Amino acid sequence: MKKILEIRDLKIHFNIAGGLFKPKQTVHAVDGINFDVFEGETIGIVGESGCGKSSLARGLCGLNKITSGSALFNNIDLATANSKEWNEVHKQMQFIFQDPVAALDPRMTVAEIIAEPLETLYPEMKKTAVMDKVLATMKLVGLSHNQINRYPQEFSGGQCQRIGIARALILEPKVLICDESVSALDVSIKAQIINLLQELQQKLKLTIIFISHDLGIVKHICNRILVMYLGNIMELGDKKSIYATPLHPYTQALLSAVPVANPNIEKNKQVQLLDGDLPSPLKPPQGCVFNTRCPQAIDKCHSERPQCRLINQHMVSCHILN
Amino acid sequence: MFIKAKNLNLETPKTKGFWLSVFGRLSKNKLAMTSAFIILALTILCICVPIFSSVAYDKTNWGEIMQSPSSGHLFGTDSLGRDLFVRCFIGGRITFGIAFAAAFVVLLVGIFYGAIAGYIGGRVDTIMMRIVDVLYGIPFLFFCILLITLFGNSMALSFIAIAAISWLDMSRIVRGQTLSIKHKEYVEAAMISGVSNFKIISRHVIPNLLGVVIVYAALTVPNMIVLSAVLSFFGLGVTEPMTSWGLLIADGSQNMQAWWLLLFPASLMIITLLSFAFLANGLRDALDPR
Amino acid sequence: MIKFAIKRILVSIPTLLAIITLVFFLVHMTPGNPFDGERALSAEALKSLMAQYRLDLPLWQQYIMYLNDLIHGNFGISMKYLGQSINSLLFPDNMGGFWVTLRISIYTMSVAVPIGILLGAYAGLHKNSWFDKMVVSGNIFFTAVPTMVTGPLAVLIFAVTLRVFPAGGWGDGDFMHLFLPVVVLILAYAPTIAFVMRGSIIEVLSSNYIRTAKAKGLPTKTILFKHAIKPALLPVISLLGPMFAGVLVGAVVTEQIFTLPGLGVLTTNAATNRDYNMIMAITILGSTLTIVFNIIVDLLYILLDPKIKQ
Amino acid sequence: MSEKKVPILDVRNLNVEFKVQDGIVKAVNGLSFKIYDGEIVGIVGESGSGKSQTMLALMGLLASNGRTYGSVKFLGQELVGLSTNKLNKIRGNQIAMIFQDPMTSLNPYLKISAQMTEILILHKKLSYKEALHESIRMLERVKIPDAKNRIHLYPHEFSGGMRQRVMIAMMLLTRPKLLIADEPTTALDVTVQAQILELLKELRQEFKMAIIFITHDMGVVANLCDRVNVMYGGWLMETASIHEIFTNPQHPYTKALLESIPSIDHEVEKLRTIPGEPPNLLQLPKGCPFQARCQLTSNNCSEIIPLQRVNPRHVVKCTQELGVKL
Repeated sequence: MKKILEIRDLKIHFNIAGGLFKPKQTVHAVDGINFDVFEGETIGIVGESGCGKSSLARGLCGLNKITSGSALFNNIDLATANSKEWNEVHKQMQFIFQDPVAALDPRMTVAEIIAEPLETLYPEMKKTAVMDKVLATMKLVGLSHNQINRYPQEFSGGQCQRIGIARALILEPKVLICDESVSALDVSIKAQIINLLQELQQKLKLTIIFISHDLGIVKHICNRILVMYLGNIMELGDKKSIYATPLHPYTQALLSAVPVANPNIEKNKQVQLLDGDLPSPLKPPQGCVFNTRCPQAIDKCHSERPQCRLINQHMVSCHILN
Repeated sequence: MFIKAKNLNLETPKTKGFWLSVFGRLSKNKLAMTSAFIILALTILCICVPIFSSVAYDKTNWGEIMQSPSSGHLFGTDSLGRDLFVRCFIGGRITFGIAFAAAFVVLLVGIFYGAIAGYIGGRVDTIMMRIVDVLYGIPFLFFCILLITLFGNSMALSFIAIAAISWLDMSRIVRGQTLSIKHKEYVEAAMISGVSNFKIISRHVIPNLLGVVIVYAALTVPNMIVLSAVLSFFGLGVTEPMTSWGLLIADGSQNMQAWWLLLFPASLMIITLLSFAFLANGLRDALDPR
Repeated sequence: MIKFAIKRILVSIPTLLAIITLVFFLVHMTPGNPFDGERALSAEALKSLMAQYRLDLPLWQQYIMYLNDLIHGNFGISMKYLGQSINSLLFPDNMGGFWVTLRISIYTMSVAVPIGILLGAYAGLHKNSWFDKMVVSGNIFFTAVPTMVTGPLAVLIFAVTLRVFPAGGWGDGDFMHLFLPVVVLILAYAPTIAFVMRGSIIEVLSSNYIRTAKAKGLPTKTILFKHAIKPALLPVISLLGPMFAGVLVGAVVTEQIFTLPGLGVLTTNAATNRDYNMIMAITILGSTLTIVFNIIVDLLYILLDPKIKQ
Repeated sequence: MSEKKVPILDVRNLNVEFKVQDGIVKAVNGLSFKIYDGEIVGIVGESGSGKSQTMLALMGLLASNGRTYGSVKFLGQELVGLSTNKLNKIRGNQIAMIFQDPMTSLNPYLKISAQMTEILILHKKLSYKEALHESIRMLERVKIPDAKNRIHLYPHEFSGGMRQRVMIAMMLLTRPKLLIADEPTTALDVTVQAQILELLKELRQEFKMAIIFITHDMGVVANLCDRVNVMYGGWLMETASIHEIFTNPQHPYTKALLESIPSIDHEVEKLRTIPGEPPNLLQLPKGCPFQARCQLTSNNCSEIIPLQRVNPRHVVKCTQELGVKL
C-alpha cells in the first residue's frame, strides 16, 4: 500500500502568555510522534481528553501551527508549507468537525456553504459546473436538491453533518480527517452517519483519519488503531490484535474500562482501575508520561522516555515489554 | 460571485433570506414599528418645517417677546420674540444632523478598529485595546470641552469631539464579537478551504457581526444626540443664532416662568430618544430570537 | 490578594501617564499662545507672563516640570485669574468646587447602588410581574432620557410650579437644596443598576449550581443569600467601574442645571475663558478619579471571585 | 427482589408539559413504573426521550414553564403538587440527585466545606464541627486524596472526575434512600467513568439505597443496573431486568437501539440504522411516538397502545404480537 502521509517526530506546542509576573508556559499538546498513513486505510486515533488527538488533527490541516518535526503529504511538508502549498494540500485533505451545526455559517444557504471550497480553490470553474458538482455531492451524501436554498438552522444535527461532509467531498479529496465527527449526534443518527462514511470510503477510495474517544465506533470503522496519551503514542497496531491482545498497560486499562452492552461480560468483569488524574500538559511527567498512573511502572519508567518499538506487529512505547 | 438558486432555474421552494425573516419579526413588533415611524416623521418635519414656515428661525420680533403658545406661534416665542415652533425644528435638523453623522463615523471607525483588533489578535490586539483603555479613562465631557476650547468653538469641531470619544464602546463590542466568531468552526472550515483572510472577514465575520452592530447603532444615535445636547448646554458647539435642542433646553431652563420654552424641546427630545430605545429593543429581539 | 492589588495599581499607572501626556501635548500643540487673545499686552508684560507660565522654556522641560508639580499634587496656576493657584480654585476651603461634585457623586452612588440592587433583585425574583415590568420600562426610559432633560423638567415641576424645593443654588449644602439634584442623578443611574441586577439574578437562579442547591432541599432564603448573592453581584460590580465616570459627568451637568458651585461652573468658566491650565487640571483630575475607582471595583471583584485569586 | 414491600418510588401516569411560544412540548406522556429498595434501575433513551424531565419533575426542579400531572409516590407519600417546604424535607434528605456536568453543578463561589456541611446542619441538625468531620470522612470514603485539607478549596481546584466524587459524597451525607443520577459520567473520560461506576456499586451496598441511573449508553447500563426502562418520545417503551433486555428485547425500538450501537465485544458488518429523525415533541402523533420510524408499524399503532407482559417484570408497550395483553 502506498504511503500517503509520513509523520516524523511531530511536536505541537502552545504558548500561554504569562502575565506581568507569571512566566510564559507551554502546553505540550503533541510531544514528538511518529507514524505513517497508507492510502485507502482508516486509521483510528483514540485517547482520552487532553491526549492531543484533536491538536494533531488540527495540525495536519493547518488550523494549528506545527512546532517541530515533519509531516510529509504527497511531498509537501506541512510543518513548513506556505499558503500556496497549503491550497494544494487542502485540495487533497479535508476536515469534518465535531459540532455539525456550528460548522455551518448561519448566514449562508446550503448551496453557498457546499460550493465555497470549490469556488475558492478552483476559481476558474464556471458557475453551472460548480452547481452541478454541488448537486451531485448533495445526492452522494443523501441530501435532496430542493434543500439547496435552505439555511443551516432549518436542519437537524444529522443533516447538518451531511452538509459538512458534502462540503469536504466536493473537492474530491484523497484524505478525510474526522475529528469526533459523530460524538455530538444521537445514537440512532450516529449509526446513519457512520454507515454513510463507510459507503463513501468504498465508493471514493478515501483514506480516513478517524479521531474519537469512543472505542466501540473506532473498532467498527477503523482497520488500524493508534492510542495516544498526553501527547505521546502509547501503542499502534491493526484492529484485531489491539482489541484482542493489547500490549501497553494504558491500552489494557482503556479497553477494560469501556462498558460493553452485554451484561454477562460486564457483570463479572474485573476493571483495571487507573487511580489518580491526568497530569497537566503544562509540565508532563519525567520519563514515560504514563508512569504516574501505570500499575506496572518500574523506576526506569520514571527517568527515561521509552522509544516506540515494534513488538509482535505492535508499535509500543513501554519499558516493561522489552 | 455567489450562486443564487434563482439563476439555476431549479424549482426550489424559496425560503426567506435571513434579513427578510428579521424584518418579518420586526414588523410584528408594534412598539418598534411605531417608534420607527415617529423617527421618520420627526426627520421629515425637521427638514420641511423650516423651509415652508412663514417665519425665519432667526427673525427677532421685539413686539412679541415671551408669548405663550397661540395660534400665531404654536410653541410660543422666546426672549427675543423668535418663533419657537420653527426654532424647535431647525434645532432638530442640527441635532439629527450631528447625531447621524457622528453615529456614522463611530460605526465606521468602531467596526474597522474592532474587527482588526479582534481578527489579528496577539500583540496588535493588546496595543489597540490599551489605547482604548487609555481613552476610556478620560471622562468624555472634559475631553470634549478640552478639544473645543483648544481648537475654537465650531459645530464641526463638536461633531469631531463627540465622534472621537464615542467609537470606543463600538470598537470593544465589535472586537468581542469578532473574537468569538473567529473561533467558530465555520470560519475554520473557510480557512481550510483556502479562503483568504479578507474574504473570510467580508463573507463570514461581517455578516454575522451585523446583528449586534445594527442593535448598537440604533443605540449610538441617541447617545450622539445626548452628547451634542450636553455640549451645547455648556455653550459649546452650536452658536447663536443657529440653535439645537440642547441650546433650546438650556434657554428654557434659564427662564423657567416661560414653561413652553422648556416643555416643547424637552418633549421632542424625550420622544426621539424613547423611539430610538424601543427601536433598538425591537431590533435586538428580531435579530436573535431566543 | 495583595500581590494582585499591587499588580493592578502598577498596570494603571502607565494608563494615567498616557492620559496626562496626551492632554499636555494636546494643549501645547494649539497655535499661538493663550494670552494673545484678550487685551493688548505690552512686550515685557507678555514676556513676564510667559516666564511665569514657563511657556518660554522648551516643551519637554515644561512637561517634566508639570509632571513634577502633579506628583506633588499641584495643578499649577490658572490662566484666567492670573497668578491664582488652580488648587485653591479646585479645592477651596469653603467646601465649594470639587468638594461639591464629590459630595453629590457620593450621595448619588450611596443611594443609587443599594436601591438599584434591591429593586433589581426583587424584580428578578418576580419575573414578568408588574413590578418587573416597571423596572424594565423604567430602565428603558431613564437610560434613554439624560439628566440634562429630566433635571430642568424636575425644576419646572417641583421648584417653579409646586414650589416644594428651591430652584437651585447651594444654600450651604443643606438637604432642601441638595434633594432635587441628587434625586435626578439617582433616577439616571439606579434603573440601570436595577436592570443589570435583575438580569444577573435571573441568570444565576437558572444555573446548574442553584439547581443543585434546590436538590439539597435548602430553603429559598439560604439559596438566595448564601448561594446566589455573590455570583449575582459580580456583573453589577463590574458595571460600577465605568458608571463612576458617568456619574462624575452627570454631577457636572446637574450642577449646571441647579447652579451649584461645583466642577461644572469651573469647567464652563475655563471653557469660555480658554483657561488651558484649569481644563487640563479638571480633565486629569477626572481621569485620575475614574482610574482609582476602576481599581477599587476590580479589587472588589477579585475579593468575591475566588477563581481569579491565585 | 421482594415484590410485597412498598416500592421506594411508585410513578403512575406521569405527564410533564412545557408551555412554549408555538405550542405545548409534551416531554413525558403517561409514564408508570415502580422502583424497589436496593435496586439500580437504568433509564435509557436518546435526547428528547423525557428521561431527565421525569426526575426533574418529581424533584420539583422543572423550569418555570413546566407543569406536572399524575402521581409519584415516594415511600407512599405523594410528591406531585407538594408544597416547596414539605418537599424540602425530602429533597437532599431522603432523595438525592447528582447531575451531568460536574463543572457547573457545584457553586464556584463557595468552598466545598461550606457546600457540604450546610446539608448536614439543615437536615440532621449537626453543629458545624460535627458536620465538617462527617464531610471529611465521606470525602475520604469516595477516595478524594488529602480530604482534610482539600475540603477547604474551591470547586475549580478539582478535576472533572474529582468534582463528581465530591457531588456524590455531598449528596450521600444524609444517607438518602434513593439516589437519582442524571448522566453523571457522560461528560467524563472512560477511565474516570469506570472509577465512578465502581464507586456507585460499592456505595449502593454500603448505604443500602436504590439508584436511578439515567443514561444513553447501553454499556454503562449493562455494567451497573439490575433493571432497565427504555424511553422514547416521552413514553416508557419497555421495562425489564438487565439480562432480559439484552437477551430477549421485545420492543422494536429497543431492538433497533441495541443493533445500532457499535461495541468492542462483537463484530458486525453494517450498523443497523433507525431511519428518519427524532420525534417533534410539539406535534406528537396519536398513539405510539415511534410509529414513523418503526418497521412493524400497523394501522392500530395510532390508537391506544396496550401494555403487554412478557414475564412478571418484563412489560412492553407495543401492538405487535408477543406476550399476554394486560
